[in-house]
Amino acid sequence: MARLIRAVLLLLALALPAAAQQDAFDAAVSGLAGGFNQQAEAVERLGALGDPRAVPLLRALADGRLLKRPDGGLVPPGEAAPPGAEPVRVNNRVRVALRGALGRLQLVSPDPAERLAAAEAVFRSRDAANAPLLEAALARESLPRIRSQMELSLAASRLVAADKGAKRAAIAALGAAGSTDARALLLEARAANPALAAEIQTAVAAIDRRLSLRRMAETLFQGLSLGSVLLLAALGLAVTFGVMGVINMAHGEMVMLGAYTTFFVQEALRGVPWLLPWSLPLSVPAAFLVAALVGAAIERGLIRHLYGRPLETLLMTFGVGMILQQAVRTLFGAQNREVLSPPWMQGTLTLPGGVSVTQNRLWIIVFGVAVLLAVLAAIRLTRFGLEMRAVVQNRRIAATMGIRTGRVDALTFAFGSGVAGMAGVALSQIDNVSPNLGTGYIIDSFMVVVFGGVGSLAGTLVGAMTLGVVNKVLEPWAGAVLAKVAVLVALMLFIQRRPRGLFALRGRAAEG
Amino acid sequence: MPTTAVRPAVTRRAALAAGLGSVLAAPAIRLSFGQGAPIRVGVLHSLSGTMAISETALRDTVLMMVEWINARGGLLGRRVEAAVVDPASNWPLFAEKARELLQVAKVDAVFGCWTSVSRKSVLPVFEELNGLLFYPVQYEGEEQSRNVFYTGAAPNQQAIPAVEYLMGPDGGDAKRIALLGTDYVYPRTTNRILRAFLNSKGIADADILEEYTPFGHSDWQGIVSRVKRFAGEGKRTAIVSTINGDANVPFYRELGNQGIKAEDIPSVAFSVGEEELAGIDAKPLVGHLAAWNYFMSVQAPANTEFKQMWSNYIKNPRRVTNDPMEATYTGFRMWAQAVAKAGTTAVDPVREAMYGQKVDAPCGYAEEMHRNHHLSKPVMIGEIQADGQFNTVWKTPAAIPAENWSPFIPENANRRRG
Amino acid sequence: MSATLASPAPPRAAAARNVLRWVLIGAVLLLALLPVLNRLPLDSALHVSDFVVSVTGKWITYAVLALAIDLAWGYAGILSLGHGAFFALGGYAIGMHLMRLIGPRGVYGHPTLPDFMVFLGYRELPWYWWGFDHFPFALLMALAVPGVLAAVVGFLAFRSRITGVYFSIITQALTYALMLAFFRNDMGFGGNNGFTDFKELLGMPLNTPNARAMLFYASLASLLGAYWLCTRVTRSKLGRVLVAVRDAESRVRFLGYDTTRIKLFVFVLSAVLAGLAGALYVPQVGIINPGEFSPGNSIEAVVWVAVGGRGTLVGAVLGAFSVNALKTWLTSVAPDLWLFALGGLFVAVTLFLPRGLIGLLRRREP
Amino acid sequence: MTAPVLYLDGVSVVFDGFRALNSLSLIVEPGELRAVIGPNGAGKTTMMDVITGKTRPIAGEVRFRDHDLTRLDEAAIATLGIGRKFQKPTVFDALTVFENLELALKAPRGPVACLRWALSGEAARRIEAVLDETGLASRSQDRAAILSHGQRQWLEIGMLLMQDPELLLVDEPVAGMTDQETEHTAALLRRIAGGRSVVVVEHDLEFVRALGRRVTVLHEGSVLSEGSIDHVQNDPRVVEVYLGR
Repeated sequence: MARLIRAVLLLLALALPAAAQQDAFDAAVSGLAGGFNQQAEAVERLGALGDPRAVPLLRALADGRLLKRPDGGLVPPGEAAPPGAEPVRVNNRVRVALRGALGRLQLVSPDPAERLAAAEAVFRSRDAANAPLLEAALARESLPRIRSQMELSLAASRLVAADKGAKRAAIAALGAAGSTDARALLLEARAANPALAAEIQTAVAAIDRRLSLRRMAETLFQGLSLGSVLLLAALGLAVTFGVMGVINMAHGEMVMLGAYTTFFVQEALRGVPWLLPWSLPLSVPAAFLVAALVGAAIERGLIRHLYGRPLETLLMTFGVGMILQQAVRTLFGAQNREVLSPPWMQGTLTLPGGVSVTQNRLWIIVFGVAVLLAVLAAIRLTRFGLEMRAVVQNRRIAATMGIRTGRVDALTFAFGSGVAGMAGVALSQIDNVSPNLGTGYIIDSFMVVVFGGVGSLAGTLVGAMTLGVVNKVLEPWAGAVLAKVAVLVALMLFIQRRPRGLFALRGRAAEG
Repeated sequence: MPTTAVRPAVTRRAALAAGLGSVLAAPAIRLSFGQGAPIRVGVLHSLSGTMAISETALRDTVLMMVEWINARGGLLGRRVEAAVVDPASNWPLFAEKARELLQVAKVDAVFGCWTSVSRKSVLPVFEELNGLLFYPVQYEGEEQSRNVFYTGAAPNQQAIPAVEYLMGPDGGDAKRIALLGTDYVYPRTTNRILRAFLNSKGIADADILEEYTPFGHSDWQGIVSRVKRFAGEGKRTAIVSTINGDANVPFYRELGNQGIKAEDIPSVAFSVGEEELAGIDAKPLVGHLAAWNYFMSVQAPANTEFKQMWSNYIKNPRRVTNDPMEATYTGFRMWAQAVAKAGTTAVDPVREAMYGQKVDAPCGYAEEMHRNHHLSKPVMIGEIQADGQFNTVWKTPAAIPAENWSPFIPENANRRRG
Repeated sequence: MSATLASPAPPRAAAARNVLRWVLIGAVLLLALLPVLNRLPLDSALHVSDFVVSVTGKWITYAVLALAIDLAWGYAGILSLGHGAFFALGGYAIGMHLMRLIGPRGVYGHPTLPDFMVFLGYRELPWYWWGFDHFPFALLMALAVPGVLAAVVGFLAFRSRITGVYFSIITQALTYALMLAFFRNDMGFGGNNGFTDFKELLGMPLNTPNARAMLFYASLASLLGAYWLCTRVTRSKLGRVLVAVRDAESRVRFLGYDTTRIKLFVFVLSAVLAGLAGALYVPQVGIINPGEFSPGNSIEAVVWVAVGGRGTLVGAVLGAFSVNALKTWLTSVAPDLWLFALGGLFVAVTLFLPRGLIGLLRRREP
Repeated sequence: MTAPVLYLDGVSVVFDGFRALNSLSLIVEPGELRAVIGPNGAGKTTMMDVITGKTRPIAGEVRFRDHDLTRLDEAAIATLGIGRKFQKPTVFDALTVFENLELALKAPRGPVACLRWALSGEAARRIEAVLDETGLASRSQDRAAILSHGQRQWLEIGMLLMQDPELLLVDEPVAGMTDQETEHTAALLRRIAGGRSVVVVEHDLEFVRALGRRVTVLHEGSVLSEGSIDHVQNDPRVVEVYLGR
């Protein structure tokens, strides 16, 4: 206990408030070390006291940095951890309290980011007692973004206040805001005061109109993001199958190798903290190289001997896939690998109009398009691309013109595999990094390529995006599985109509 | 042709032995074992295919236990050997391998299976040949075979307490529940039980959202935003997840990315353990819950010993322990005790001896095998921590017996007995 | 003989084939002996365990599937990567029958509904389950459903002249779609768990040596029947037309053959055989579930044929037995390494033995 | 005059904007042996494709007796009695000479019919006859794969005979043949022509001369000139576009 006193004294040193508040504050602080319920009350009381000294304590508690001595005494934040001290645990109830309390305390913080966070927190805590605080804060607030948030929060807290007039205003304000949270608050309020049901109803209806539009936009986005995943998975095939006519059943394993490379790059960079957030971009070339090398090896060692026998190639690469998968399993274990997402890929981004999109999905769309462009460039603009097209169109003539077709084959296959590897980098962000990673994508990729039109990258793009969007549009009604099944069946029927796919290539593409 | 068909069986004994030799290469201290052929335990866990992710750890656990018991002089003064096979996540192959272990490798007990379907697949074989299977995974119940000892949890030892917690003040007074699951029998049954339970607690069907996804589902955007909407109806909402191991990583990523914080929509999972969390960045998930009967973080002497054994055996600081591993460990200990008590490995006496066996399990409680072939287990609710471990925020004061025939499934009333 | 492409062969091959014929007859007799040896006392040197009988019975059904695939692929050049689907459908049909036979012996003692329906809250039997309590109907369905599906898919594909790799990819998508569909519990086919815990078939309790022997002989008979049928086809003029279609389809059209009909005929026949194989498979392994639809299974089955030697019926059978024997053996002896061995085998065979194991015995160019 | 066997009127075919056939018109009388010549890309092979149903014209009429060929597929057209011999001899390598002929033999073509099919003595005799006619009797049991180039050509012609078509389309039968082979082929064709109508597409003017029948010259997808070999050879337009070079 003596130590705790000292701790509190130390806090006193920061600022000297009225002695009266003092005991209340100390009592509350000591409560933080207690059981969950005690903690929650203590936190709420600290929030109510509005004593700025509580902020560092509460924040430490929220981040699990607040230490407790074996004897139960608290270690003031910033002080060296004594032996045997361990972090004070909290549960969700305490977290909720913490958010409210910190919100109240930080409404007047000098840091605008903190004020904004505080305003949002207060919005969630739905407490009438916040109203005066918010009014005070609003009086001082200048930044429009924060003001609007504070007004919302004010409305939220007035909604649960006694004053009818205030409530009406609040309802209008929340209705105008048109966010899901606002809607939730309103519906909550409707239950509480039936008198205002009519007004609340209109407000909610207004919100719903907006939300329905927003939902469409979000569905579209989700479709595109699924499409971009398919695109990434299929691009490599579009090269190996589309251009060379090689059926590579081990394609999925190439993707998987790319994902593992991402993991190992990240592990390698753990030592270099400032580079770590960039491990993902750095793994792109690495993944490309690894997959490309493996691809080249497979092509030179095996596939080369089976040209003109696509069905045998299919079976052979199936065996290769089995081997690669088991190899990874025995080398790196069957467990999933943890690939961190860099900060700039976490969380959601709210577009104008309130459409919120998840950062990682957004980046994957960007990445998908980038890879597509890169592939296009490689084929259209480079010498290698020229030779590749030449060999595709007429191997014999190309050979007579001094193109080393064998080399071109190897490069093309390596290139396709490399692209698959890059897809692995993206997939490591949304899927398990495990030996089975690839198997889930192989069939979809084939369908995309065939649907889009073998040998046509544009077709692959359109194909992937169409499949993605259709899938996502169907999902709400049909459910994830039926949607997928429906898409597959539709695809099969489509291919009956147009065996060459959307963008049929003239002349020989990849004839079976 | 026929020779290829017959030969395996003839040579397999030798071959298996050879295989075992390599398996047992572990540095077991050479003890002088008494007379008698070695006791054999079969290990029936997928080492390849989709389930390898979860099951290989259990294979290692059994091998660890075999090493452990041999180091302590074996069983009945006889050496214990493990016969490891790979059913390759292929359910018919499970049945074939089970028969092989019992008839060809002549094992005295089998530790294996993870998915319900694999268990259902081998069940007839074990009943026909009167074998002994130790099944270490929490499951949907609605089963009780005299040839199986279930060392994982029944629904009442996991699901129901967890939901009660969510509905309590500490869990956030949930009034609306989203039941998300992978589309197979465990989630279906569990959710059916939960729905009945929730209704009994006065939660209307309108306040229950039930969604199923295929195995390995990786695109959760749609469902997570549907849950968000579901939560936007003005009542405190919580997620109850029976999502199968592999699909959890993308699910939690999506949860994190769509900014669903435990403070807003807490979620409790029944199939997410330390192993699954090892595959993701847990920071955005702090505060989400899981219900198990064991957490690696449990403070108990038995657990310290267990973790020590594991790290010594696996020699990889990153490899964690989890609930099914604990259940395997406990099951093995119990079997060993039962064999010692029965003085034989014959199935019938051992079965009798199993009843009432007690083990101080790593979960920190004494677990007992009841005549319903299920263990009494404590229920623990843990919060995901930033380091991928769980912090126990609630647990039952004592181990509670299993209700493998749930009272919430009316059909159990007119169930055939025996 | 039939096992190779039609038309008389040089004397050397003929000699080789006579040897082979005797080997085959010996093989069949040996197989037929297994259930008998199984009845010998455990301590006798000749005793073979139930395991061997049941696992061999399984391989025999696989051999029938291999024959089906070889007929379509080896002769007509139609590579279906969805034959596992026909196999599984046949299995499901019989599985439904076996489920109906459980009757009130289910856990919940419901007179008609299988357990999974009971706790999924079904009130009465879905219409598509009607009639499956009669064995003949179930058997008919086991053959008809795959046949019809093959007819539809084949007609659409062959009419629009989808060949080679494209056809393979479509059929692969087909089995994949079916797998996803059958995984859904709402389909009323038991979802992921499929059907298990069968009690009896044709009044004889399963999981007894008797039943195993019966099923074993039924499978063996079907194998011989299927073999005879395929021989009949491949030896006939139809067989030669198939080969012609495989090698130069358009030329065959110019000869006035409606290749769509020809291919459809063979594809459906092959699918029906696959269904038969599945129907025999399920009661022996005691479970059918959507896993059987997984594309991997279909590809593996094709690989058996490739390993044995496509375009030769004996090769298909040989492949099915040898690969599966190897798999059964390796998954026990080298649980961590067997995938390397198997994958390696697939690679090696496609690279070095384009005509499979049988190619080692036969010197005749197919 | 009798109704023509083959009647093409204003037939046009377009590949990606390129006019392969440009309102081509051609009439073949019963029993006529017609040679069609023309430089590369004149549309000779395309014409064959249109008649045999491999390619569909965008405009024009294609009649065989009173059948509209544009509505039928290859198989149906073949069964109507139009046989085609390809530029590159395509016989079934995996089958023996005998089997090749057997497949071609006029008989029910359905799968079940093929399954039931048993070689009747009469059919056997017909095959023997053709074997003699084509001079392949000695190779009867050899697989087509091991035949010489010329023999493959004859085997294919033999297959046409087995089909017993009313109209025979022969595409460059003597390309890459030795002189004797060319001789033999010409003789063979003349003999065949007896009963049926034959259209021979050829580069080799000597061969055409050897045939000594009516000649049609194609150029850029339409008929440039028609008549006896001497007539067309003296036609200035022909000389300009073709022989002149």
